[in-house]
Amino acid sequence: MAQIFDRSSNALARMSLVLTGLIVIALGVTLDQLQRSPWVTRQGQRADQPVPFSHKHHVQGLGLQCQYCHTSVEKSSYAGIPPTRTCMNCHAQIWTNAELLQPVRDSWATGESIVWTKVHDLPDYVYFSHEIHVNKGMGCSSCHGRVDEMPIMYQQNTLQMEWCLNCHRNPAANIRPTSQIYNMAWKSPSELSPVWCAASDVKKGVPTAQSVNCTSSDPASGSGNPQLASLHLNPARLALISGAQATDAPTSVRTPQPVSYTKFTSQEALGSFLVQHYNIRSPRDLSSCEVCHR
Amino acid sequence: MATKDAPINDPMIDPITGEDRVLAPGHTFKSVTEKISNIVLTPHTPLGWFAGFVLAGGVMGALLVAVTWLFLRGVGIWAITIPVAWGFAIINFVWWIGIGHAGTLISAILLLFKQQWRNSINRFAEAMTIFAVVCAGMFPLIHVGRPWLGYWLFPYPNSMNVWPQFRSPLLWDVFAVSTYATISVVFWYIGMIPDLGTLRDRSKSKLGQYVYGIVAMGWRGSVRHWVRYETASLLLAGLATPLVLSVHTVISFDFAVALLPGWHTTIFPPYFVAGAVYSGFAMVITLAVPIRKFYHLEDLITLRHLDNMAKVMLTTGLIVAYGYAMEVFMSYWYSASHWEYFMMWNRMFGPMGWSYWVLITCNIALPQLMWLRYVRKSVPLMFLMSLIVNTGMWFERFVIVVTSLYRDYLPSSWGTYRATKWDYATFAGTLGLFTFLFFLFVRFLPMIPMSEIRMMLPQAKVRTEAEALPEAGD
Amino acid sequence: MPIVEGTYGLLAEFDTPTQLVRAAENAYSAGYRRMDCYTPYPVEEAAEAIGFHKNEVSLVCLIGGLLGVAAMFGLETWISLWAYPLNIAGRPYYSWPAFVVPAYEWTILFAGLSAAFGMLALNGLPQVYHPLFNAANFRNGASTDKFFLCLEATDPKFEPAETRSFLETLAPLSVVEVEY
Amino acid sequence: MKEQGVGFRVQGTAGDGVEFMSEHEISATEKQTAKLTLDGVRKKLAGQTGKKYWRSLDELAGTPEFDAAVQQEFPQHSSEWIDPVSRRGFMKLMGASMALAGLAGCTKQPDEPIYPYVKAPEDLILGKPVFFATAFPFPTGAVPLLVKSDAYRPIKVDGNPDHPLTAGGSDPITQGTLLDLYDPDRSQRCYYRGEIREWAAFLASFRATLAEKKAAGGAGVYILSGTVTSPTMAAQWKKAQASYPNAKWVQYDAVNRDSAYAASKAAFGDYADAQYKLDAADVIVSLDADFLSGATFPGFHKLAKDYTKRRKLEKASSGDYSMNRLYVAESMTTTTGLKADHRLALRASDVPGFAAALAAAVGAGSAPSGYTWSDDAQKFLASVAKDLKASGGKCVVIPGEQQPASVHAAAIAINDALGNVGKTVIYTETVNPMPSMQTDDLKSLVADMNAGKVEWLVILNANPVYSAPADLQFEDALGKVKTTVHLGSHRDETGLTTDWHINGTHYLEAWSDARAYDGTVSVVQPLIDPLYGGHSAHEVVQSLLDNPDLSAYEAVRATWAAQAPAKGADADFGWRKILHDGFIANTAYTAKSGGGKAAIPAVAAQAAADSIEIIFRPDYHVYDGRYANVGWLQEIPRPVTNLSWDNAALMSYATLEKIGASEHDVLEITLNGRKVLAPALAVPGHADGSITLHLGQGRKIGRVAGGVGFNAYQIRTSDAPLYSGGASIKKTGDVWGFAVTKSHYIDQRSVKVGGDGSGTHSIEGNEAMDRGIIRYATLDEFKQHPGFAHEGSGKDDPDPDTSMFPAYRYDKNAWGMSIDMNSCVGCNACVASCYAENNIAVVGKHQVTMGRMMAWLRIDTYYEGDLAAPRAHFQPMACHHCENAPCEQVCPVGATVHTPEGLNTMVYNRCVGTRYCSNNCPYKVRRFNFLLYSDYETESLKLMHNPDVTVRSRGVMEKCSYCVQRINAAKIEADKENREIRDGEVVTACQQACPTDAIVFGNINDGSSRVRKLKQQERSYGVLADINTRPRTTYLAEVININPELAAARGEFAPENS
Repeated sequence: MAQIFDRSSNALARMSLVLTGLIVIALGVTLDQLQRSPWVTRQGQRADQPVPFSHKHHVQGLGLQCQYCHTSVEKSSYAGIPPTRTCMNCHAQIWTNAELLQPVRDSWATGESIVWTKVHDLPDYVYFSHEIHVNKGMGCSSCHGRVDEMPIMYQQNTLQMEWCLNCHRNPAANIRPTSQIYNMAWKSPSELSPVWCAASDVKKGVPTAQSVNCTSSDPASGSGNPQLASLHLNPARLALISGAQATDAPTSVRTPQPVSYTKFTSQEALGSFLVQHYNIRSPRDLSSCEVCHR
Repeated sequence: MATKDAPINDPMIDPITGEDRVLAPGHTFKSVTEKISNIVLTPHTPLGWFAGFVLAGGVMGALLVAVTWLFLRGVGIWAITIPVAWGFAIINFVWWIGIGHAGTLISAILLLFKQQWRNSINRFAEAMTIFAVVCAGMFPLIHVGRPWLGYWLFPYPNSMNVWPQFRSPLLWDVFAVSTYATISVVFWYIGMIPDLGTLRDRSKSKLGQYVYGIVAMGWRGSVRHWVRYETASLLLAGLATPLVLSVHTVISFDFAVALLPGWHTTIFPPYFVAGAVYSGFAMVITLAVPIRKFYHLEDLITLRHLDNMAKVMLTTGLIVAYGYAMEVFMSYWYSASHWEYFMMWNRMFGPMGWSYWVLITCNIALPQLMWLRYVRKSVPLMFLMSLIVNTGMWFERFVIVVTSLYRDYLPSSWGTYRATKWDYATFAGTLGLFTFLFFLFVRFLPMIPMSEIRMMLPQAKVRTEAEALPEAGD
Repeated sequence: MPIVEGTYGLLAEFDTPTQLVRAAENAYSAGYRRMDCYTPYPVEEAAEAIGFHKNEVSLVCLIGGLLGVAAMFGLETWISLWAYPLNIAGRPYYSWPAFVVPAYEWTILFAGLSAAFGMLALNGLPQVYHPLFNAANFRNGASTDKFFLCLEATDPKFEPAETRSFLETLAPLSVVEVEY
Repeated sequence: MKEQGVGFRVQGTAGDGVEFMSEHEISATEKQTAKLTLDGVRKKLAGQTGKKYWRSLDELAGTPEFDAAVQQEFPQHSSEWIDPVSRRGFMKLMGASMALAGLAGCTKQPDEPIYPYVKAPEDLILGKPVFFATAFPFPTGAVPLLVKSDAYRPIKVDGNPDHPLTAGGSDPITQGTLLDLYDPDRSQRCYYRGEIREWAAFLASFRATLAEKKAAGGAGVYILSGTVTSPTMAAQWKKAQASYPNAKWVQYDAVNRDSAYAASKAAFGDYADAQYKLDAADVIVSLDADFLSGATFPGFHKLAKDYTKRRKLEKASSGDYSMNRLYVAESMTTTTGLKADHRLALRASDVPGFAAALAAAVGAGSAPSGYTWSDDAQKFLASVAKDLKASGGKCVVIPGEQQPASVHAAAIAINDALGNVGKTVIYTETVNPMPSMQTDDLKSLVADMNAGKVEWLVILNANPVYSAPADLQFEDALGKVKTTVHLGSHRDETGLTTDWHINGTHYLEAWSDARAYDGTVSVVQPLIDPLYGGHSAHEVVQSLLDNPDLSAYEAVRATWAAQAPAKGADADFGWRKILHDGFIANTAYTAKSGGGKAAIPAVAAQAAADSIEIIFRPDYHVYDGRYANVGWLQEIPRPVTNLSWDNAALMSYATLEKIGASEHDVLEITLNGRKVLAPALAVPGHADGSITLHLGQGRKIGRVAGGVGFNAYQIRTSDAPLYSGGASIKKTGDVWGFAVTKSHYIDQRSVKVGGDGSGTHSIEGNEAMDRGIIRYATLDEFKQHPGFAHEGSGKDDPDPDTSMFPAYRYDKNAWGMSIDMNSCVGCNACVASCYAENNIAVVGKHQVTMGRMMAWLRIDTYYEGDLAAPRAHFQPMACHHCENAPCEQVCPVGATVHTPEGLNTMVYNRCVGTRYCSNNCPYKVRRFNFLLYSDYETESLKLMHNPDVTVRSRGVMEKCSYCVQRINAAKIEADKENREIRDGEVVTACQQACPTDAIVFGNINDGSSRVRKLKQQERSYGVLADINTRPRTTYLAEVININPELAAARGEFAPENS
């Protein structure tokens, strides 16, 4: 009587053993990739919006300032989505009967909101504040990418915890002069395009923006007054700061005088300089849980 | 010595030592092989088996319902609360793990000590271990508030860049229990390979031949294989021994590492292990007694086995008793700590004092009866004993978990604990699951290791020329 | 694998381990090397007889164990010092005493698994097809109560007729030729 | 509403930041918020009521418009993403877990829509809270408030720190009014005989009636209201009376000030309020006056603050501690009594006699005849009198609100005789602009109703059907009135009986004004458009005037026009200042000239010793029942009894034994013919022979209030509204389960451990002493042993460096808290505030009974000594943020870790819920979501949530975070300005609410911070610090100022102890 199994089954048995191992490994790798995939993170996906609003056109084309629409980005954790009124400021005059803008006009007429789909959507247990990032030299484009080159808005980065931590553990890698916050085209300094910075003598109690001046044109070359690095402050905030500072910083509103400028040709150098002069908290502080989760 | 007047014609008594035999005389390779393999290979399943199987399945149903409701509503369906945030779930977990210990102990430690009598019981003791660990392993998962996130306890690269917290005894549990489960299964399976070969060769049905053939991996009994096989088994035994000791030690850390009076104790590891073995052997007896009756295995699982196990239980039981005594001594006198003092007073005379006395009765008082040869030799009494000890050991965990928690440091937060029907359903359910698996095991796998029984037969010895040649064959 | 044809070897069946061991010894001293014994339970003497003395399972096991301890302790150290150092209960980042336990468990896990799978691998299992299974008496007895000695055809000294007659001298129950 | 200026302040964090005024169109923004929030919803739901209403609200919840509203309301609506899952039940949950499996916790979320404004209000910065000043009108005087508003949703109510009277303190009821605003059971619309009507329809018929009644001078038109607190309302009525002289206005609150008014009328010829200046008093005597337990006592905030000012043990210039001494003679045990240095338990009916006797003893009257006192009472009386006389002009006697006029008269006489008037007590005009004897008025009203004289009865913000004295049978009388109207925020017992029901406004929804107890006027400004389009009483009353459509806003503004001067061209300047400040400066009452010459009326004969009296008291939290539907107030355990939900028949252990009942037994209490069923509960220190029933429970309506407790009004009659003797008690044999959060373990008295073996002690209390959890000394002992808190075994804190590991160093900020046990009066304000700030869930009676209350902060009450006459200690208990946190070490996933600033932070979204941390927490301050406790369905409650705090989902551990959201807000402000956080810049919710400054929070590394200084005091100790947890929260040990004549020192350094 014949054998239960034929010759080939030996090979088969061993193969299957090896295969099981491989499958397990493959599965692990897949899941690891999956959790970071755009399918999960929405990275680079373009949600369909009621109005195909083009940041490219408005920012690059028309040169609108970020804050023209995102008004509270310096004042609040929430950058702000423009009300219909903001659109109508212009579109009451131009493109008044463009097909694309119908939803805007409807909203204006009916008083119902334009219903956008959130592109940068953090989980609800994550507390992110635009306010502090913008004030401490984190440029829009560092997180949102070249918005001025996006006909349709999409999410440039994964916005996952590991991505946040990358920067929180080493802010120097991304920090830039506060004067360059809204500069979409900002590039880290290099031999070709160096940056000169000077820290003003007053440290304590001066808004980050005012404690350091940076310029991309060599101040020594007498090319005139270096543009002052400072976020524009509305009177209210100035008042608030000065008032709050009444005791320990009477000098806050005084425009600091540039002193000796230092030349920076690399992001590392500039980064560590700014981290020091902007009083950025230590990586250990920044990567502590309660910073983002409460 | 009762041997003298022991009836010479009693085949189960060894006339020389006067002890019960580990194995009835007159068996041949073939007879033992057939006796054991037929239980599995017989085409017609006994009705009793079906009855029990269905019953166990039914009880297991309770578990399914309870767990479904649990996932639906949350752990709040149990009685746990603040301050008693751990309840039945952890109690059962520790209890089952404890039971799991006997199997490995018998197969590993007794193997190292070359105890022959282990052979006939080690296979199903190991099976018991695995099923107990299955029941135990379930609890840590379902008892957490958000079970669907249980995988966060394992270290794996993730997009959050966060990792488990290795200072936590619970995390140690994860590794201890998973390791224990894995090693036990491997040990069990390796041990079964030769017998699976036997089943393959003896099976009449094509399906049987196929299935057993695959799992037997083509074992053919080459002596070269045997040698490596023996080494591997010995190594596994050698590894399983420290493992089995470590597992319950680690479990005891869950309590010992915490700073709660009644938990924060250095004596926990040793007496947890002893307790585990204690309850483990009790469970082996609980299983062995009905099995040997039902499958007429009296000549393979003899009174000698019961006797030996009873002695092991006595020993471990005394270690446990010593543990309790130490606890009392330390908290009342040695520690000079108010917390300890109050804890022990409250454990004995507090509102839940009854549980402590149940524990003392079942674990210490009654088992002393096993000093009597009469009790050790009486199958029903031993069965009863095993049940008592199992109960006692469950209450030990109850006392440790609940009566330490419900009145701890801050009097304002004292509370109480009253189990809900879902607590009971879950516990009963695991008993069902356990028996369910066990029924499957006895039906489809050799519950007694044939190859090892063969070794025990007198004709298994290789004789030298000096010895006479009359060979017992068939 | 290439299909091998012809004779695998000659299989002698014995009734008792003693006979088997004797036979094996004789065969060995007669200069046969490519041979194996098959028994329903471990018979060390037989292994000795055919000159099989040491095996590598222990070594494999040791390596596995070392691997396990290194892996886990390394992981723990990396996590708590570099990956995400956190102040837990005011304990130092590198709380090595706490790391011992998981490392210990992994030592045993890795050692155990390598011992088991090492053994199977060294035994060339799984090997569900084997020429010997062609011999009916082998299937019936080898895993129950019979003892077999197989002299394999690949042995230089193997010579069907001679070998058979040689085996006959060892008083076996039977000698059968095993085909591939 | 047009052109309304609203001053508001932008604040970095509460109490800090510069204030500036600006104007903006509240009308416009209100329309905006309304449009985007509840308007649409309201339309959709029109015509649906009760359950159906909520069901359809649920259906709505799915629709995008609705999410729109919520999203708009919640720029950063924070809740664990899992919430919709847990809402939609098992299948979804399983689906979610599938989705989760393999993913790293961060899961694929559904698309979230954004709903921007169409026209954004100018000075709205989404995500930045704005603080508005307003006031909470309460019968005993308004509580001036500073309300935190997020996107125009009031989300936190707190006292106005600048107010001259309260200076920022608040109380549980005030905190609870926030939830009252968002109460889903609030009345949604107007009804006429059960059918929905428009407000206009009511106005039409009301005004028609008025027109025809005008001739008769409004005869037959009656208004019945709760205690009037608004001067504007009074003014409106005054005007109305000109044209309707015969119309009548009756005020009735079940808990009123009739006794005080009667006494003052007798003494001064006119109604007067007594204001006590406790900061000037060395000796304070309370005659059943519960002035430390909450807003139920007039002027509570100020009294509590002043009382504790003299117990902070700061050395005065004289080198002495100038500590006051408090004597309390009371019936029901109260926090006041438990804070007293000496307390005497007296039956309520004995207090008048005692008061008279005391008056006699200090020479202000003659002793009552036929009163016999126990030895204790006599001793007490004698030494109190002695102490009083010794400190004439520097002492004060306070009569109980729930005591008859004679006690008040006695108090007036005593204070007068001791020359306290003008020093420690002044008498002023009444806070109530139209004071009256309410019970008498109600009697005559009912008489008129029965006589058929009443044609129109307009009931404003009152619930007489529920709370009127039983003997008046108000409901029957109501049937005899032609037309009855009820205006109220809830459609309560009365609202369901009357012909008309008008859905009223909450005080945060409508304009009004009110006086604080010192008379200072606050304008009540609304923070949100009426959620359900309700109407305020002002609108109804205005109908009586010739300009019936004048809005409440205009009416109020008109009233105070004189106090709101223009500044140059800026006509609104004064008005804006008023709104901004939250009060009108210098409007406090001045003292009446001339002390009262009170003749003490003869007191009734002493009740038989064996008779049992019933005492009626307002509930600490739900007051007379008006807040019975506020979940927080029901759930937070009452002081003293620790009873959460329910009310009970409260009595002493002796009385309990005497009537042969045990706790939980349901008793049938019969009081002259009327019966009520009440479960028995023993209270340590309660006067024997009397049973206290708290009013306000046993409501018929409301998903919270319904079915809670029993209605004590059933046996309360108009002739004895305060207490009444001659009750008969019968056991029914039924048993009632209480939700008592701490029992005193009388099931097992401390015979074996601790105590004196008498078995009359609370084992809990004894353990607290033995374990050094409570540490206190008498003043003398303190002077001899300033460091007493650290003397004795188990009371020393281990040195951090004895550890095998080096201690973690906190070099920058190190947050810490110090709690003064001397100042804590156990009023629960902090607990309620914590609920509001941290979105803490209400779990309901059953869960509380199981011990699953979610309060992050609780007030532990320990009873020391014989439970018949105990000394008690209040200990606020929240997470101690231990530096060696036992909870952190055992968490397997690192969900609770230490921050570099020493916070023990809980990361909800990382928690898997092993509950190990709770087991290992010696303070048991961790709370676990055993089930899905957070309410994700009820939309109105969503509006209330604090957007800066995660709403915890099921299966997650939570605990006090030191209000980390506030710390982070302050950090961001400070970092923007490159400075350190200033001391006092971070104020925790509990600290903010505390009326007595018992809680101080700050940076202990900052040498100049208050908390640092407090922690350096020798009295400062850490609870359980000897087990080396190194808690960041420490306590200042209690010091009591006992009268050596009355008691030997009780502290552990007393001669007999040491």
